[in-house]
Order: sequence, then structure tokens, then C-alpha cells
Amino acid sequence: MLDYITSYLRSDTTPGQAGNILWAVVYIFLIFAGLSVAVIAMNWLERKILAHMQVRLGPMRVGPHGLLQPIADALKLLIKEDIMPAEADKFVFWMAPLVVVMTAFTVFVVVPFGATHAVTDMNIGILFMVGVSSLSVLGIVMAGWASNSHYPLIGALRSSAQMVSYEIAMGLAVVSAILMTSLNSAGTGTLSMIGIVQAQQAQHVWFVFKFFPLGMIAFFIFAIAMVAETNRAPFDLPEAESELTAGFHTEYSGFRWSLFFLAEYSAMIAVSSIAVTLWLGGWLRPFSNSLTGDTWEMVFSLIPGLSFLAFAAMCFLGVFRMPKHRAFRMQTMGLAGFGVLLGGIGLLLFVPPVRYRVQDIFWFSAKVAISMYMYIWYRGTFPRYRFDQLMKVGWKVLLPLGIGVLVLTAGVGVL
Amino acid sequence: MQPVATTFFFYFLAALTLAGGVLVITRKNPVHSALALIIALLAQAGLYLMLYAPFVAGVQIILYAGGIMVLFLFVIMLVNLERSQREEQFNKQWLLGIIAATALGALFITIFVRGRAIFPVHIAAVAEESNTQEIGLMLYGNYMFTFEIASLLLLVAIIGAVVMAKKRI
Amino acid sequence: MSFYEETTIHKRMDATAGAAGSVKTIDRTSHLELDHHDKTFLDTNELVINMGPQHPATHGVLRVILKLDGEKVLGTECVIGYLHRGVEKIAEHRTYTMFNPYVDRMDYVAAVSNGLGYCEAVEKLLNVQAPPRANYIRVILTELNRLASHMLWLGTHALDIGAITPLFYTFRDREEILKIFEKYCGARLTTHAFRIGGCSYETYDGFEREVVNFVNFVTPKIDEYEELLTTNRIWVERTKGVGPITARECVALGVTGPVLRASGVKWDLRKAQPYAAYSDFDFDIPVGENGDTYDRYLVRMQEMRQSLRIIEQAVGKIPAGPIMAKVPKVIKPAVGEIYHSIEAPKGELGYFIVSDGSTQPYRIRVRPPSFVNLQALDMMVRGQLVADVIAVIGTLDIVLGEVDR
Amino acid sequence: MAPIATIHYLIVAAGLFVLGVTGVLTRRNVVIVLMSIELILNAVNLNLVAFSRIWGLHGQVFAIFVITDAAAEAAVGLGILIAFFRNKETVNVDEIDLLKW
Amino acid sequence: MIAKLKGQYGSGIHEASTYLGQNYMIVESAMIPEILQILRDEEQFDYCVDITTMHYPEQEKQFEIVWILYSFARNERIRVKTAIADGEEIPSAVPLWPAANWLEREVYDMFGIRFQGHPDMKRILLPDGWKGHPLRKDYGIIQQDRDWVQINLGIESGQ
Amino acid sequence: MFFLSYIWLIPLLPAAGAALMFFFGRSLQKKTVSAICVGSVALAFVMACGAVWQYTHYAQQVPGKAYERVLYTWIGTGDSNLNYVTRNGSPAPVQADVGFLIDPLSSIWLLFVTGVGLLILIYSTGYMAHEGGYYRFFGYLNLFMFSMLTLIMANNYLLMFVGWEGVGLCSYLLIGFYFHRPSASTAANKAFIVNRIGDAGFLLGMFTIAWYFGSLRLTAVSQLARSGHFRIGDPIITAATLLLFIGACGKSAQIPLYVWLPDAMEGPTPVSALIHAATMVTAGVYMVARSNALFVLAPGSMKTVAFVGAVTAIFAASIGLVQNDIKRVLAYSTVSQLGYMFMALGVGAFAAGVFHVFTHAFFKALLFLGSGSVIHALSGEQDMRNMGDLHRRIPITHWTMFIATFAIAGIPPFAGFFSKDEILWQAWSSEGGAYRLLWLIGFITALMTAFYMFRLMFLTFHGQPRMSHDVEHHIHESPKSMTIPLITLAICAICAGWLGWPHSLGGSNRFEQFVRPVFAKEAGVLQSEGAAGQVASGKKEEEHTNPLEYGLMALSVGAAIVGWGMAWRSYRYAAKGYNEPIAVKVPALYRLLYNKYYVDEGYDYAFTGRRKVLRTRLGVMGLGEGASWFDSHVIDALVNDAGGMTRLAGTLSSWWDKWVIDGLLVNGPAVLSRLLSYPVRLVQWGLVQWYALVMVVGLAGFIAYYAWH
Repeated sequence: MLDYITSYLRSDTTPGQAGNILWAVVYIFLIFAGLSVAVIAMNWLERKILAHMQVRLGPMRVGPHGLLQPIADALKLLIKEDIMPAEADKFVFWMAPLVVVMTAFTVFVVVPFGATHAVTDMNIGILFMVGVSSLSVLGIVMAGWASNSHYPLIGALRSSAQMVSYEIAMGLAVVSAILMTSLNSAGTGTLSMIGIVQAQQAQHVWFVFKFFPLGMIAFFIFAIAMVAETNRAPFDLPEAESELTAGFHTEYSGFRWSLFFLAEYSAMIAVSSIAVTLWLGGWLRPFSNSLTGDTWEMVFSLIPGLSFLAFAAMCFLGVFRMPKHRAFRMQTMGLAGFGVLLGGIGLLLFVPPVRYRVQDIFWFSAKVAISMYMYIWYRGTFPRYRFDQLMKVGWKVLLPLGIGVLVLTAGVGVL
Repeated sequence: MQPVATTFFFYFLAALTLAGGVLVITRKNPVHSALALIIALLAQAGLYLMLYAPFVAGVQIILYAGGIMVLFLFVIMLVNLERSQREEQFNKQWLLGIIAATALGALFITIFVRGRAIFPVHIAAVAEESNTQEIGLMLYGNYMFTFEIASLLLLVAIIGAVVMAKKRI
Repeated sequence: MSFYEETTIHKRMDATAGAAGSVKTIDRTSHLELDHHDKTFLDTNELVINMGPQHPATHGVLRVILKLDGEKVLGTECVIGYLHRGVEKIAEHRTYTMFNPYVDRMDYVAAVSNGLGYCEAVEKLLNVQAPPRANYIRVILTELNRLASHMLWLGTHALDIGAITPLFYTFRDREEILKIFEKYCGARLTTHAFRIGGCSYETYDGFEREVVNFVNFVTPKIDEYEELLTTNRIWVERTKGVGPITARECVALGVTGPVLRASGVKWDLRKAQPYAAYSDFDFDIPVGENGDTYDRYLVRMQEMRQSLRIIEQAVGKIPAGPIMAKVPKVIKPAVGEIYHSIEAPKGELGYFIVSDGSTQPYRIRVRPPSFVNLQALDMMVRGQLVADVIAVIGTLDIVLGEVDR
Repeated sequence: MAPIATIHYLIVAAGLFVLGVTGVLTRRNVVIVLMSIELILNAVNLNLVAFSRIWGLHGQVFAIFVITDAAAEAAVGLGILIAFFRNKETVNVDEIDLLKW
Repeated sequence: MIAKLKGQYGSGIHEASTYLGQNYMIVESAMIPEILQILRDEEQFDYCVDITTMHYPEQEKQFEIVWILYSFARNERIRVKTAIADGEEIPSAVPLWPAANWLEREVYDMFGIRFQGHPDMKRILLPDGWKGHPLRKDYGIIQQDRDWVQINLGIESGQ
Repeated sequence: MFFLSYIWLIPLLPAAGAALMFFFGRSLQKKTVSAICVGSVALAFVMACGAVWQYTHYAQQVPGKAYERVLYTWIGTGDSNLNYVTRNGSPAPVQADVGFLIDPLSSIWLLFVTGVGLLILIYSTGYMAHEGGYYRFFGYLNLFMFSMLTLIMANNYLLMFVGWEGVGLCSYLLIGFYFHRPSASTAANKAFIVNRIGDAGFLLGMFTIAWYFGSLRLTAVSQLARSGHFRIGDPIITAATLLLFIGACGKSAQIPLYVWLPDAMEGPTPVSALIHAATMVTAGVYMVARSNALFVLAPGSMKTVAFVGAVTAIFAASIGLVQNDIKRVLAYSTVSQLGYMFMALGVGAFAAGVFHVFTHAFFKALLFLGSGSVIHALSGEQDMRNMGDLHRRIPITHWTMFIATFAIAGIPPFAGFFSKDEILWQAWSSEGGAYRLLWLIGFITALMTAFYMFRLMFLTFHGQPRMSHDVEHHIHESPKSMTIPLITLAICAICAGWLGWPHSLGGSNRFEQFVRPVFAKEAGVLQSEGAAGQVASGKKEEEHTNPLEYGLMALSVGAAIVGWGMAWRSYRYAAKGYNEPIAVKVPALYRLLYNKYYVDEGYDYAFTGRRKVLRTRLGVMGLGEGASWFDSHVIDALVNDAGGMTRLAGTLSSWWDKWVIDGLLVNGPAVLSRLLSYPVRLVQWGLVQWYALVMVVGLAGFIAYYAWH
């Protein structure tokens, strides 16, 4: 039994491939939990970051610096009355958020957090990922249609048109990245997510820098298309609050609404991980070519722990800056506790076996986090596109550009 | 990736497929039909996976479930008429049609049963790992010409659809 | 005064609509391509959408019924009156002095302007002149109020179009204006700053300094707003060519204020018929060219700068002296009637007062700029997209308190 | 239970085919008729993929072609449908009898 | 200008003078369409500022309608006034100034004066089914349409 | 021989600029636009200078030998079956190359087209700086440069025609540049239509030449013409040359096709300067000069050319006397000067005519650009009645324009003096009384020219200021980009004439020596045929200078000075509401001149059909209506009567047909077959699902058949 448990830890493949059901389930559980935490954290971070961009403080009341705000929100949503419109199509209305959430979570089956840190490694991984994430539009269309109301219907129509349009540009960018994987001596490319990262490792270059500027352009096409795919500003037309009140989820409330929320954020994380995997070297640490040798390995392996310690330090700084007043005692203690938690994690990450086991995951998550920050930044900066302009960008700019990049990549690759 | 519990999954997916099919042709509301069809298609993608055809399965999901069905839903919403749901759902020849279709099905089954010997029980193992690559080689090798024709067909379909659906060219 | 605007208007009007003269019907299709008539081959059915009265982008309780073809607007109808309080009826049952605070409740984001218009109208009816110092204080406060109104407009307009950040910037800076108001008269929003015959309060100590500080503080902020939006590609795409209205249509529909000026008509009551102390100051009237949403945006931004110019000049040469004219304790104007109008932030705000010689006005009619401007909505959005309706409602800068009174 | 062999897949495909044919022959709503056609095509695909386990990958390649075809068919069919709907305000197939002259 | 108009419509123009520097003229109600047309076309009063009404219940012709016009070219205003009796109709100014549309609707809403030829003569501020015209002098300040309030709002009184 | 071998780059450079403008211009900055367009033309200018310089070396071996460079055969067949046969039965391949030709004649055009064009482009960068459609404007100008260069460098008539049409198109586009202005678009249409009439003439002439000579290549045609096979006065050559001359009339604005040129002033001023004064309008002169070998074979045509030119000259000059629009005066002056040139060509003084083209290009471009500068300074005011006293405000414009005025009036030593005097002398020295009449017309025209030009100057720059207050406030000298071309052109306007300093004044007339090889042989032909007096060849002049020549010279200078004096007297102190002396003295004549002899109205009556007397249309349309009346009342009446008879017969026959033939014999079987065919109809019910059902049943049957067999 113990052998069965530890067998995977010694293997150099993913549990799915090894046929190790136990570890696969463990991974699934970990990903689910991690994703939920990430979404909660994103909620808090988005509000804080946006607030600081807009010269205000954001949530400050629930917990120190509003740290418990997302949990309060979640509680509020859970105990809120769940309204279903009288004329709605009950079954479809009920199904829609589930479909969206399911698709958003299913894609994480193949996301490679590390060389062995994925539930499984499909040989059609990227195809699977793009395909399944495109299914989420079904959920949105179902939600819009089932609400039996005008604004959701318009939102659903917009959403389906938008996602179908941008999927093409996205697909072209993805294909050009896949082409780059086939530049080895055997000439065999791969669709496997892990294979793609390994190809970057083997070619000693992240694909974003490959065939400069082709990789870069493909990456930017994908970066724009992924914002549109996830219905985020400035492409958030399906839920444009000033036009359609809330778009396809106008009629949703309470728990169902929170499922949409969850799905939106996990979809953002999912497409970000595609981008990271395809172009930004997945779990590979930066400068793995120029800064080599044991010493540098050592230094880079310390960074995860150090960064957590830095977070902890920030917490303690906050503790010292708290007003010294009775009313703030709980808050101060809470913040200090949080700092201790972070510091503990940081220290844990210094333990050598953990350190080497986890740094892949750290680098992957750090890259995804940067991408998520970009999402927030866009939202704080850009006005919203109009629908026809959005279509114009999709069809007249990104699509030809994508085709061009694809053709050029193929050409350069052959040469 | 080895399929697990093959027998169970086969019957499960086959039942899902057929149930989806039945729902497609019996639902009043076209949206429900479409959703049932999507379920059938996804179950079928599972069957493909069991047949060691992951690429086809992927294409099935991305094109059928993600593309064509969205198109269907889109159109259904555009032309959704309450009237058509209140009206008679089956046409005048429905009895005749069912009889003919059943007869056809019966014939198929008869032939399969009679010709059972042709189909081997033991299926030759196909390398799943290189499935995508081999399909790619075939598409661009043996079936080059067909592939080109398919692309032409798609082009014509695009133009045709645009011409028909656009109000003013 | 030299009225050189005359030529501009007529030239433009001729250029836009051919022969001058008959304005029998506005050519509503002049700038639109309405193709819902050709039912030749294919036609989708129309969709009627009810936008508001509770909708995030209708700035209050405006209800717009939209007739759509897909996302294209075929026509609109405004339903108003949700905020109707019968201000004109109330006026008939109050004395002139008692009615003064009520006007603040109409355009509640530009309460000072409302009060100025009312006080000046009654003064005119009484044939009284407010002393110069009072006039200067009036100008300073009114222009500050114009700034506040435009800032509020900018924030909400940008929010409508999807840029959420400017809202917070403008609210931060508007706060400084409200602080000055609060220090001056104790109220922030519905100020009731002026009295018939002048001002009721002398300026507080350091008023001038604070206003100058404010001007210095806010000038770079306006640059900051412009930096965020003026050349922002998406902003320009969202506003340029959206909701266009020509000078001729503006005049025919009685549209005034920044909307009129953005269509190229250089007409501002502060210049055309100066009131208060405006003839003492040097300022420009910004005009646009295309009369689209982008031009209206630019015009209002320029107006904010011009207001700052006026404030700076006014603070610089504010005269000493009394702040109230000699006004009888009981205001009892002679029988007669008067129409007086001022340039409010939203356009021409007029008061038509009929006196029957008693202490209460026989009739007060308010000519609200928002109400008249809102009429143009239908024409401006026809043939555009739903998203443009939002942009146009935002750019018209209506306040429902004033529309409904 | 018997091990799953090709014949099982064929029987599922036959069932799907019959369902599709029934839909095509009996339903009045054009949208559902089109969806039934998709069912038929899928039945064929299932056959092709099943046979490809015996006779090599050609079946899978053809399945891909069939999917391409299905996409084209759906696009054109739905285009016609929209055009028809705009003209006649109906989606009933027995009112589409313009061929009868 | 006034002199010219007087020469043309001698008896139609009852009075034309200036009060507190503001011009106005009182016109026979039958003359209104012609006078307005001339003011717009020949005297360049191209901007209709406002249309409103006063109610004098003790007079025989109860309502006095006022058109406030402005000319961009001349930079001056003029008020045209006329008196009509209750129930009498007056031609609409919408063909002359589209701006008159809502203004006339408001006059109708508040005073119950109907304008002939108006494209869409219905209430604007008050609800469509409301009874009574609140700015008439005989309409009390706290008066309301009780039936409407009870039926539509489900409450006893709106006050 | 670098430049000569790459002469095809000269037209191609502006073409590339134009293409860039049309494809990408919208998104380019104004600076980039000017850089590309001016740069490409400047490069072309440099290339042209180089090419001419190298050509002089090239021609030193064989004087006058043309340099030809054929790029490729454009239209041509090696297939003898498709070849077509000339008049004398010999097969001639239809061939036209894309090839370029450099000889003295085209060198001159090449130099001033690129040179003046470059200056005007530079000027335009200043003039058009605040206009919309900047890139469009420069694109058109570059396209024009390309077309004009193609025209003058073409080595055959067909390619020349390409350029010819190209400049016509560009002229149309540029006149209508302010297309939102109805007057501009009308003017553009007018120019285009009138030019089309001329082009038709050119085309026909070209066909005639192709048929008669079997070639379109310029060198080949002149060689053939000079070979002596054709007798002088050959009717077909006369016809061909007359047709060509019609084309020249259209392009160079001669009576009766001159009407478009004054209206062409609707375009931007640089366009007027470049196209409608300096370059394009001389294309007709170029074409006639280029075809000189043909023209000398047709004395009738020569006379026509001379008289049309002379009449145009005096006619346009007389209109110019009273016009008030500054650009319009210059436009009529252009027409008049073009008339001069044609007169010179007509009397056989080809060199003199070309010389006048050369000098005219400089001073007329200068005048137009100066007027543009004036208009620019006056914020768009063009009416001279509203100008005055500008000489202190815009001195550079004033002085440069004065130089040009001296030049055009023919006051020595400015350029115009030499060329004009040469023309007059040649006209005088041609034999015959009729030619003396030409001289007289020319002389009077010179007087008028001096008068109206100085009138223009005094009204514009002197007298009392008459502009409105606002305008006066804004008067300013133009930017450097505009004044520098003005100054450059002024220098040219002074010096260009010195190239042709006549022998009689001790010069060497280098200009004529340069171009002589092109024309010299004609002199020989004429002399050999006994018409020696028609051409005063350079050689003859070298030998002896007639004392009479000095007298004529003095006379023409006198005329210029008299014109100056008259203008001085009349307009020196022009204040607001000044009097036109002609209007005071002879009001009828004034009205006639002011309304341009009512020619436009006449054309309107005669050709457009817009005008009617009572209900009858006039002119060509009237003829058509008359014919139509005849057709509908006389011919149709006859036809209708015949028709009535037929109908009667038809009624009877139809009764028979309907009841007996159709009813019984035809429909009977049809009804029967319908009854019989009902079962078959089931197959074609029109319901798709029915078809599908049938298909399924068929399929089932098929499978069943194979399953049990």
C-alpha cells in the first residue's frame, strides 16, 4: 500500500499516465482546492489593486485590509435567496451555471504545473484544452436563453458571437506555437501540454522569444483573444453593466451567480495557463540558459521561499502601521496571524525536498499571477469596446495577423 | 492512457448517445433538442476515445460541440417561435416514416447478425501515442487532394451562408 | 456687443441642410442609414427593449423604450416624469424668498447655477442691481459649480463607456469644490448660496486663497483626465462619430449648452447676453466641429479650463463693498412678467416669472436645459447601436431632477 | 458480459442512424430535421472510427472529412433557414414546398 | 419689425411693447400661426426657447399662452402671447420648431390645452391615465388623482 | 550613359510616389507625404538634367540624333496573319512599344516640366498645408507628372496618347479637387468633356497615320514623311494633321475648344500654375511641333493652325481686358499666349513657337503662383476689385510678379520679349499679305497683353486698399516654401529668354541652334518644293539681319510700353468703386467682353439642350427633337395604319384558333394526359420529407435485396 502511494513520487510521469488512480484523485482534489483559493484571492486582489489604481482603499473593514471580504461575500451569496424567474426554462436555467463551471474546471486536467504535476498528460492536450474551454460558451448561451429576458438574451448572443470569433484567432496563435514544437531533429511536434514545455526546454528558448518577433506576435494575439474569450474588460460586452445591466447573468442571484463568478475566474486562470504553457515556458524558471550551474540552481530554488517571506514581511509591516487602539486589536492580531501563516509557508519552502518538488509549481503560478495582474490592469485602464468594433478587431486585425504569423512560422520553421 | 472499466463505460456512453438521440427527435423545444444532441455528441467523443481515436474525439468536441452546436443554438434563438412549439410536432407521414426507419434498422441488425463472422472480435491494437501524427501524415499525404476539396467546400459554404443570411451584401 | 456668431451659424446651417429657411421637418435620416424599410428578401423581427427606469446607465429614473433590429436602434421613446415634484405649482404657493431653496433641487449637481438664475430673475423683476462684490462672488461660485457638474458628468460618462477609473478621479477632485461650498454656506450639494439682491454671506477668511489653491490643484488634474481619455484609442473609437447632431438640428430642437457648441455654434449666454459680472472677464467659448460625442467631450473639457480662467480672474480682482443691495423686507414686485436666462452647465436655464403684485409669484415657469436637450436623444441615436445609446445619454448630461422638476 | 468488439459499436451506430432517419422523416421543425441529419452523420462517423481499428486509420481520416462536411452543411442549412424564416415567419418543413411547381 | 407686423396685421396685434427691456406682443389667437411663421422665416427667430401658459380663471379667455423666441442673428428675444378660452385648441408650433414637441406636451399635461396638428399629443410628466391638469389655478396643491394612485400604486394616498 | 539608359525612371519615380499616395496616403503624415512626392519629383528632375546633359554628348556625334530606348513591345504581333495592311498593300505590323525618346524637343519639355513641376510642388507644400485631402492632392500631382513625362518622352503616338489621356484625367481630378463645391465639379466635367472632343480628333488622326504610314513610331513617321514619297498638300495628310490639330485644340485650349480652361481655375492655384499654364496645355503645341514633318506636308493645315492661333490670341486677350477675377485674367492670358504659340507653329516658325512655350512656362507659372500667394494673403479673396495696395504688405510676391509681368508684356531684357519678338518677326517675314495680317493681330494682342497685365498688377498691388477690414487685418507674406519657388521662377523668367538672344542683337540664339535638328529638314523639304518663303530658317537669319527687324522690335516694345502707360493712367489710383475705362466709354463692348462674347451661353444653346425658345429646344438637341417629331407623327402613323389592318385579320384568325384549334385539338389531349399523369405526380410532390421517405424505402429495398441474395 505504501509502495503504491510512494510509487508515484519516484516516477517521472504524471499520475494519469502512470495509471495511478489514487494520486490522480489527490491531484484533482488539490487543483480544485487550489483553484477555489486562487479565485478567492483573485477577488480580494482585484478589488484592492483596482482600488489603489483609483486612488481609494478598497475593502478595509472585514478582516485586516479586507482580507476576509471574499469569504464574507461568499457567505452572503450562499445564504441569499435564490431567485428563478417565473417564465424561465427551469431545467436549462439550472444547468447553465453547472455547465460553465464544469468546463472551466475540466480543462485543468491537463494543465502542467510541473513536469509531473498534472493530473494526466494527454497527447491531444492543447486540443482538449481549447476544445473544452470553448464549451463554456454553451453554458453562457443557455443561461441567456433560459432567463427569458431581453438583456440576457442579447448578452448571450453577443457572447456566442464574440467567443466563436475570437476562438479562431486564438486557434491560429496556438497552432503557430505548436509548429514551433516540431523543430527538433525528428521533426515530430506534439500537442501534449507537457511536451510543449519540454520542447521549449529542449530548444533552450521560450516560444515567446522564438523566431523573434513571430512568437511575440502570436503571444500577443493569444493574449488579446484570451481576454475576449473570458469576457473581461475591455471586451466585457456580454456583461457590460452600463448597457445590459449584467448581460447573460442578469437574472441570476445567490449561489448560481457565484458559480458564474467562480467559472469566470477559473476560466481566466485556465487561459492564462495555456498562454504560460505555450509561450512563457510553463514551469521553467527564468534565465535557465544564461544562469546555469549548481549555484544558480540553488539561488533560484530559494526564490519561492523568499517571496513568501517577503509577503510575510509586508504583513508585519502592516501590523506595525496599524493604529494602536483597542478597536484595532483584532485586526492587528489577524494580520499578524496571516503573516505568520505566510512566513510558515515560506520557511516550509526552504526544506530541500519540498523546495525541489515545488519550485516548478511556484514558477508556473507566478507566471499565471502576472497574467492575472494584467487582467486587472486592463480593467482599470480601458473603456469598453462597442460590439461592431470588437468584431472588427477580431476578424479584421487578429485573424489576418494570426494567419500571417502562422504562415511565416511555418516558412521560417522549414528554413 | 489506458481506458479503465471498458465494458461499463462502453454501455454507459452508448446509452447516453442513444438517449440523447431519442431526446433530439422527441423534444418540442428545439433548444432542448440541441442540448440533448450536445450530450449525445460528447458521449460519442467518449466512444471515440475508447476506440483509441483521441484526435477525432478532440475534433468532435471542438468542432461539433463547440462550433456547430453553438451555431445551432444561435440560430434557434434567432428564429425561436412560440407558435412552432404549440403546433403539431410531427408531419402527416410520421407513421409511414417510423415504419420505414424501423424497417431499415431491422435490416441493419439482421445484416450485422448474419455477417458477424466478418468482424473480428479481437481488435488489433493501434498505437495511440502517435495517432495524431499519423492522421496528420495521411491528411497531408494520401488524402491531400480530398483535404483541399474539403477546404474548398468549406469556403463555398462560408460564402453561401454569408450571402444567404446577410440582409444587404 | 459684436455678434459675429451670426455668420457662423447660418453658414453652417446652410452647409448642412441646403437651402436656408424652412425647418418644417428635420431631416432625420440625413446622417443615418435606416434600412428597416426594405423588406425585400430578408428581415429580422424587431426587438423592443425597455431601458430603465432602473438601469445603471440612465442616470436616474429615465426610461427609454428602444426599438432594435439586432443591436441597431430603429427608434426610441423617452418616458419621463418619475421624479416630477410639481416645482412650478409649489412656487405659486410660496413667497419669492421662500421659493429660493426649492430651485436648488432641480439640477441638484448644479444647484448654485439654479439659484443664480432665480435670484437674478427676481432682481430684474424688482429692478434691483446686485452690488459688484456680490456679482463677483456669484461668478466664482457658479463657475466652481460648473466645474463640479462637468466633473460629475465626466466620471459618469466615462463609466458608461466602460472606463471605471476616471469616475474616482473626478469625485476626488469634485470633493475639493464641495469643501469650498461647505465652508462658504454650510451646504455641499443644495447650497442655497445666493439671496435675492446679493449674497447672504460674506466670504470666509482665506476664501480667495483657497480658491486659488484649488485652481492650482485642479489644473493638472484636468490634464490627467485628458491623458486618460483624449487619445485613448478605445475611447476615441467609442465616441467619435457617435450620436452626431448638426448645428441646424440643434437650433431647430432648441438644444443648448455644450451640445450646441460641440456642433460648431459659438453661442454662450455668458457672452451673448452677459449677466452677473461675466462681461468683466476674458474667456473663450470652445466649439466643436462634428457635433459628435467626442466633440462634446472635448468642448466640456475645454469649458472646464475656461471656468478655471474665469475663477482665476475673478479672484484676482474681486472688489470690496457691500454684498447685498437694498431690497425691501417683503418682496412685492409690481404687476408684470420677466424672462431671464443664464448659461447653466447644461445649457440655457430660464425663469419666466409672472407677478400679480402680491408677495407670491402668480406663475413661475422654469425652462430646463436638460428637458429640452433630452428631446434630441431620439434623433441622435437612430441607426446607431445600443452601446451608443448609453454613450449619447451620458453625453447629453441630463439630470432627471431637472427634466421632471 | 462479452468483451466489447466492433459489432457493438456498429449496433450503436445503427441505432443512432435509425433515430436520425426517424427524425428527418417525421419532424416538422426544420431545425430539428437538421439536427437529425447531424445524428445520421455521427452514426456514420462512429462506423468509420470503429472500422478504423481493423483496417487502419483511413476511417478516422474520413471521419474528419465528414465532420468538415457537417460543418459546411450546418452553415448552409442554417443560412437557408434564416433566409426562409425571414420570408415566411415559419420553420415548418411542410410549408417549404417551393420545389412543387 | 413690430411696426412692419402691425402694418400687416393691424388689428391682430393688440399690443406690442417693452417691459423691463424685454419685448413682447399680444396677438389675436387666430393670427398666431401666421405671426409665428413670419417671425421664424422673415425675422430669423430660429430658436424656440420655451412655450408656456398662465391661467387666469376670472377672465373670459382663461389661458394666456406664451411663446418665447430667440434669434441667433439678432441676439434678441421676443415673447408672443395670446389668450384662448378653456377647451379651445391652438395650432401646434411643431412644424415650425421641432423643439416645441415636448414643450407643448407639457402645456397639455399641466393645463389641458390641446394643440392642433401635434404629432403625439399625450401626457409627458404625469402618467397617461391621470385625471386633471395640475397647474390650473383650480387644482389644489395637495390634490391628486386618488383612483389612479389606489389602482396603480396600491396605496391609499400618495401624500 | 547612366542617365540615358535609365530614362524610364524619370516618369516612373513620380508614378511610384503616386502609387504610394493612393495606397497608403490616408495614413501618412503630411510631412511624409510631401517628402515622398517632392522627393520623387526632385529625383526625376535630377535624372532629367542628367539625361539631357548626357544626351548633348550623345548628340555631338550626329547632331539631332534622337536617343531611343525601347523597354518592351507593348502592342505588337509577330503573327503575320494578324498584321494589317497599309494603303499601298505592304504589310505593316501593328506595333507600339513602351519606349522613350530623347531629342532636343523632348529635352526642352523634359527640363521645364520637371523643373517647374518641382518648384510648384514645393510651393504646394506651403499652399496646401491647411487643406484636407493633402495626400490626395500630391498623389494627383505625381500622377500628373508621370503622365506628362510619358507624353513627352513617348516614342510613338499610342504611348503619347496614354500620357495625353493621363494628363486629361489628372486635370479633371485636380480641377475637381474641391469636389464638394458644385462649381468645381462642374468645371471638372466641362474640362473633361471638351477634352474628349479633342481626344477623339487625336485618336482619329492617329488611326489615319497608322493606316497611311503603317507605323506609329515617331521617328519612323517623320522619316517616312521626309523621304519625299509624299507630295505637299497630300489630302490624307492634310486630313490627318487637321485631326491632330483638333486634338491639340482641345488640350491647348484653342478656339473653339478653349472654354474649359478659364473654368479650370476652380482647382487649387498650384494646379492652375502647373497644369493649366505651364505644362499640360502646351501638350498640344508639343504634339504639333513633334508632328512638324507631317504638317509641312499640309500647307492647308499650317494655315489653319496659324489663323486659329492668331484669332485665339486676340480673342482671349480681348476678354482678358475686363475680367475681375485675378486667376481668370491669367487664364485668358494663357489662352492668348497659347494662341501665339500656335500662330508661330502655323507660320512654320516651329523653333520660335517652342521657344515661347519655354519662356512662357516660367513666367506664367510665376504669375499663377504669385496670384496664389496673393489669394493666400487675402484669405481666399480672388476678386481684384477687392484688392489694392498690396505692394508694401507682400513685397516678394509683388516684385516677382512684376518681373513676370514685364516678361509677358515683352519688355526687354525679360524672357518674354525674345520669344514674342521672334514670333512676330517670323510672322512678318513670312510671305504674303495674309501673313502680314497675322503680324498685325499679334501686334495688337501684344498691346492688349501689356494692358491687361499691368491692369492686373496695378489693381492688385497699387491704388487704394479695397478689401474688407477683416481681410486687411490678416494680410501676410506667404511662407518660405512658397516664396522661394517664386524667387527661383523670377530668376528664370528674367534669364530664360537669354538662351534665345537673337542674332540681330548680337546674340547667338543658342536655343534655336539646339532645336534646329528637329525642324531643319522640313525647311529643306519646303525649299525643295518651292515654298521656301514659308519658313524662315535659322540659317537664313544668320546671314543677314534686316533693318526692318529692328523697327518691328521697337514697335512691339513700344506697344508694351503704351499698354503699360494706359494701365497706369486708368488704374494707378483705383479706389473703391473705381471705373473701368472701357465700361465708361463703350458700355456695349464692355458687356460683350465681360460676358466673354457669350460663347458659353452659345454653346449652352447649341449643344446642351438645356435652353429652349418657347417649347422648342435649340441646337443639336433641337434637331433631334425635330427628327423625333417626324418619326412619331409621320413614320409611326404609316406604321400604325398598316398595323390596324393586320389586327383585323388577326382577330378573325384568333377566333378560329381559340375555339377550334386550341379548344378541341390542343387542350383535349392535354386534359387527358393530366388525368393520366396524376399517379406519377406523387413522385414530385415538392415536400422534402416525402422524397426522403422514398429514398429510405428504396434504400431498405436495396439492402434487403442484397441481404437475401
